[in-house]
Amino acid sequence: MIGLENVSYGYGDGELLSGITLDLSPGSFHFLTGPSGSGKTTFLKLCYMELVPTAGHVRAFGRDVREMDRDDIARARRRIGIVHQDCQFLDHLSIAENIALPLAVGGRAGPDDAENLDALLGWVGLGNRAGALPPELSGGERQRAALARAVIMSPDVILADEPTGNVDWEMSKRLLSLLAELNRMGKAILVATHDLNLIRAAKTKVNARVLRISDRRLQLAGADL
Amino acid sequence: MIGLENVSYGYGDGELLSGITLDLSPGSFHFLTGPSGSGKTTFLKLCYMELVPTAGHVRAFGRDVREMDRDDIARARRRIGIVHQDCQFLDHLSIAENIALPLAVGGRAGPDDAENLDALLGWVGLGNRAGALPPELSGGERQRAALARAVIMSPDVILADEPTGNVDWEMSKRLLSLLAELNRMGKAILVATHDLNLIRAAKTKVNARVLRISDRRLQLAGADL
Amino acid sequence: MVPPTGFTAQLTVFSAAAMAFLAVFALALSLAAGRLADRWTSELARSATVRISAPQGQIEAQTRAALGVLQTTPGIASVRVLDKDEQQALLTPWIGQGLPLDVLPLPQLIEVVGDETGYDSEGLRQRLAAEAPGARLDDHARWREPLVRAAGRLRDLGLLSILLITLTTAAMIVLAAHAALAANAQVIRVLRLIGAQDSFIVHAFVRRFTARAVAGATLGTGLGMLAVLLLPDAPETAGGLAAGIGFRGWGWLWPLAVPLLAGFVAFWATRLAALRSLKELS
Amino acid sequence: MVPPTGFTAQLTVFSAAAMAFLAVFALALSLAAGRLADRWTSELARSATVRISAPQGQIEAQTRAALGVLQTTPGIASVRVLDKDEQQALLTPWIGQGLPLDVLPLPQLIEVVGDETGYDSEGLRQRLAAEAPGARLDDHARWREPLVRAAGRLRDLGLLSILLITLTTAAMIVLAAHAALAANAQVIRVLRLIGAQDSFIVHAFVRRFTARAVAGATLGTGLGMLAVLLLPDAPETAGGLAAGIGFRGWGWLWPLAVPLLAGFVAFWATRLAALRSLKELS
Ligand SMILES: Nc1ncnc2c1ncn2[C@@H]1O[C@H](COP(=O)(O)OP(=O)(O)OP(=O)(O)O)[C@@H](O)[C@H]1O
Ligand SMILES: Nc1ncnc2c1ncn2[C@@H]1O[C@H](COP(=O)(O)OP(=O)(O)OP(=O)(O)O)[C@@H](O)[C@H]1O
Ligand SMILES: [Mg+2]
Ligand SMILES: [Mg+2]
Repeated sequence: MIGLENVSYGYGDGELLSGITLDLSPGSFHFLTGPSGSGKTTFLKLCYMELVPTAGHVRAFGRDVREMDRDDIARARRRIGIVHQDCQFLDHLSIAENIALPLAVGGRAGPDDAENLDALLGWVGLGNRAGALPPELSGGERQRAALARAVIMSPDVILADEPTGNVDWEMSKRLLSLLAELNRMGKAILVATHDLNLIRAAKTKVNARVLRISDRRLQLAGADL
Repeated sequence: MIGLENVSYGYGDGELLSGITLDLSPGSFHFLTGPSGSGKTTFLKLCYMELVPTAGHVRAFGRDVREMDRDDIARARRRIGIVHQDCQFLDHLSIAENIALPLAVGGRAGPDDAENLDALLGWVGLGNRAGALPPELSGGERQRAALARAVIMSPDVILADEPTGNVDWEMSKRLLSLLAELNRMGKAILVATHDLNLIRAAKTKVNARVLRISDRRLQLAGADL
Repeated sequence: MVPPTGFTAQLTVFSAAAMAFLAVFALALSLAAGRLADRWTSELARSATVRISAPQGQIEAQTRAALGVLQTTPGIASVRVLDKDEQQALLTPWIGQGLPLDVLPLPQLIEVVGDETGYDSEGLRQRLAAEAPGARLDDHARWREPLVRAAGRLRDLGLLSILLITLTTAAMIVLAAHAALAANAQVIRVLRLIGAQDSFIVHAFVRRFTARAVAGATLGTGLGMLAVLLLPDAPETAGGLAAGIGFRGWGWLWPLAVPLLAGFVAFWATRLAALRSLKELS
Repeated sequence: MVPPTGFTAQLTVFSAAAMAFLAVFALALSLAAGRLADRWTSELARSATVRISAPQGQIEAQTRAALGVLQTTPGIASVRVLDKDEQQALLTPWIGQGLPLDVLPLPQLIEVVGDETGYDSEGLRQRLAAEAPGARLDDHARWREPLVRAAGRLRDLGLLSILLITLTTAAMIVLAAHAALAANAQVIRVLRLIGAQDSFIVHAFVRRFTARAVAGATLGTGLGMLAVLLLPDAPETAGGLAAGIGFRGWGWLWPLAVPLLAGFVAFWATRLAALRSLKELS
């Protein structure tokens, strides 16, 4: 559903990523690893169209990003759930409202949302913090809320950037199983992480491919994990 | 140097931490673990006097926090290096200026600072990003910069909240060895983390005690790691 | 989606209110100056005197001729021949009461009152010279002109302040909108990232901001009108300017334009600022 | 430590400039109105007329008596007895030229010019009645008062606008300081967390803000003074108000108070706002 074809990107001074080709097809599960500063977040930004590649083509849902106008991009983003590395919330809305925000923005708020929202909050362990404002949450709670917001629209693609960086191991496994379940329903999932344990745990549940950014290129890291 | 005596704290609705007693003495190395939302960050905030306990006493460098005025607290903070969970920078200053900020604020800027700063930047792997603004850094780079800022004043106590949440394993070990070295120089160190591998790795280098927040109390978690 | 409070919100409301207040004052001043100029112009222009001095026997004939000319001059409302008593009353300050005016060959005075449109005094003068050689028109121009000019300048100054205040208001609202949008950069970024279309975001901000500016300006206008109303009322005498401060009749509708204008400026300022800051995000 | 630019910075500078500009204008208007009121008061108060009508034989004696009274009245600068020609010129508009004034028992006119302090006309009237029963003082009060009152009210209005503009400026600067501090909450928090003392943080902001407000106000004052200077110069005629807009001599120093005031307000507003937002952080 999102395809990169020979994509390169640099922030100005030299290339950071180059010659990257990847296809996120329905039902695929990818992990993205690489040293800090190697370009994982940059890669995800290319996928959700915050950045436009300096060379090559990014296709989202069949259309080249360069040919999409701003509203096309907005509409495409509603089909992509994103967990940002630094979770971004509206600080004046409660965490429940923040999680439900994509529904409001997409004009898709419906009658059974309240129920869905409660179930989702329970799943990420925020049931009793629903009314808190984002600054009143702990780091891990914020990350879980960000994941909840990413999946509430039941998007076709889920991109998660270090979704377990501040979460303990038990919670990480729980979040992973949520992602695995969504994956089994046919969603394409890409998780950037440096937590090799998480990748190992995932391999027992889903058929995940591990990608590694090294030397500006994307490599398949397989057996060594 | 920082001592907690029977400390309790709650954000209003019930207690989050209760009856906590701990002494961070020179040369000690503590890890703080606990599930997400258990109160690790809150505990650190008590240590660096952002929060005042609802019961019990916190002593910093021999004085009770409740008896210190705002300037006393500011002065005490200069002797405590803090890595925040969500790294906080001045977004309009370059990363090098941000790291040097405690020197400027403490009025301690000296002639050999430039050299120190360069060495420190090199150590945390940010030598070539010194001139970048904080929003232009990757998540892991920001965490490393935060650690650099915490140690530049050569403080007596270092409190780090998930300093390796966004950093890969190689870099984590490197940062750990920096902390271990400082510890050998007599600094008291407290690291909140959920990364058990990090704790295991540390045990080979320093004599670290592992504390665990569970059921609102602080427990010594020893042999099970 | 837009934070409901905060200092930038207060700033928008307050600056709109303050500038509206000042604008209402300037408007009142300017309208008053305008009225004053009109009054001085018309009152002084309307009353003029024709003096007929001629040998005793011709006076009556020339008076009749002059009256004929005056009555056929467009822009003159009424013409009245002064009788001896009135003339005597006019002269008393100068020559005292003991004078036998009946026996003196006094000139005849005619009071001329123009209507709103006024008359062409140069033309009238020429026609009088032709028809009644002894008639002299004194239209008090020497007295009138500086006063009219002063009132006119006062009106110009009022209009200038309105212009300045309007421009300042507009600039202030534009900047307040920018400041508020800058303070809400995070909100805009998050909304954009979760798939909100530009129109959705812009609409949310524009609605909020226009409402704030209109509310502030309405408040300021209301207070301004109240203050103008409460200005101590000077007696309606010749000086007249101070007496005239305030609105009259339909004039009360003028200040109502202020909130509309503020709303208009806020609408476009927010819209353009929001679109611009959105353009920086992909 | 304080971000050098951004919309809140621009807002501070701009609102200080705009309000300073308006304040200079209001100041010019108010000073002009004040001068006008003074001029009307003194010019009209200073010229008065004493008319002596008495039987032919007594005129000279009474004139002398009146002169004696006038010359010993404090507040009178000069006294002059009009000769026949002057009196004739004054009368011509009313009675024409053909009149043998020499033979008429005309009253004697004395022109009285007061000095700056003015004289007590009621007291003068009574003394004249006692010494020269035929003397009547005409001090044009009926003409003067409304004009003086109008100019006085104009001056009051100018002062009122200055007051309003000053208050608005102050409030605007206070709010802009608050908005800028709110926008810099992160900066304050970070500085406090790394051990900066309150005085250090407050100082950094206060310095920046005061400088911005003073710079803005200086700019606005400069532009305002330039604009006042460029106002088309009306001829110095009787109407006089418009001609008087602008500063005279030492008056040019007045507007220089505006930036000082702006700086003062900015200093205290930023200081208090910074201290308040620091109090929320431990
Ligand atoms: N806006 C920017 N302008 C300039 N350079 C940038 C910008 N954003 C990121 N970079 C640089 O690009 C490199 C890759 O950044 P990126 O955030 O993609 O790394 P990452 O793989 O996500 O790292 P981490 O694991 O630490 O989050 C880093 O060196 C970073 O400093
Ligand atoms: N300002 C606040 N007001 C109210 N509740 C708060 C506030 N800050 C934190 N909390 C709550 O207190 C609990 C402990 O938070 P804290 O940040 O100490 O957790 P933590 O142990 O650091 O978790 P994590 O590992 O996720 O960072 C959380 O449930 C959080 O929601
Ligand atoms: Mg990253
Ligand atoms: Mg925490």
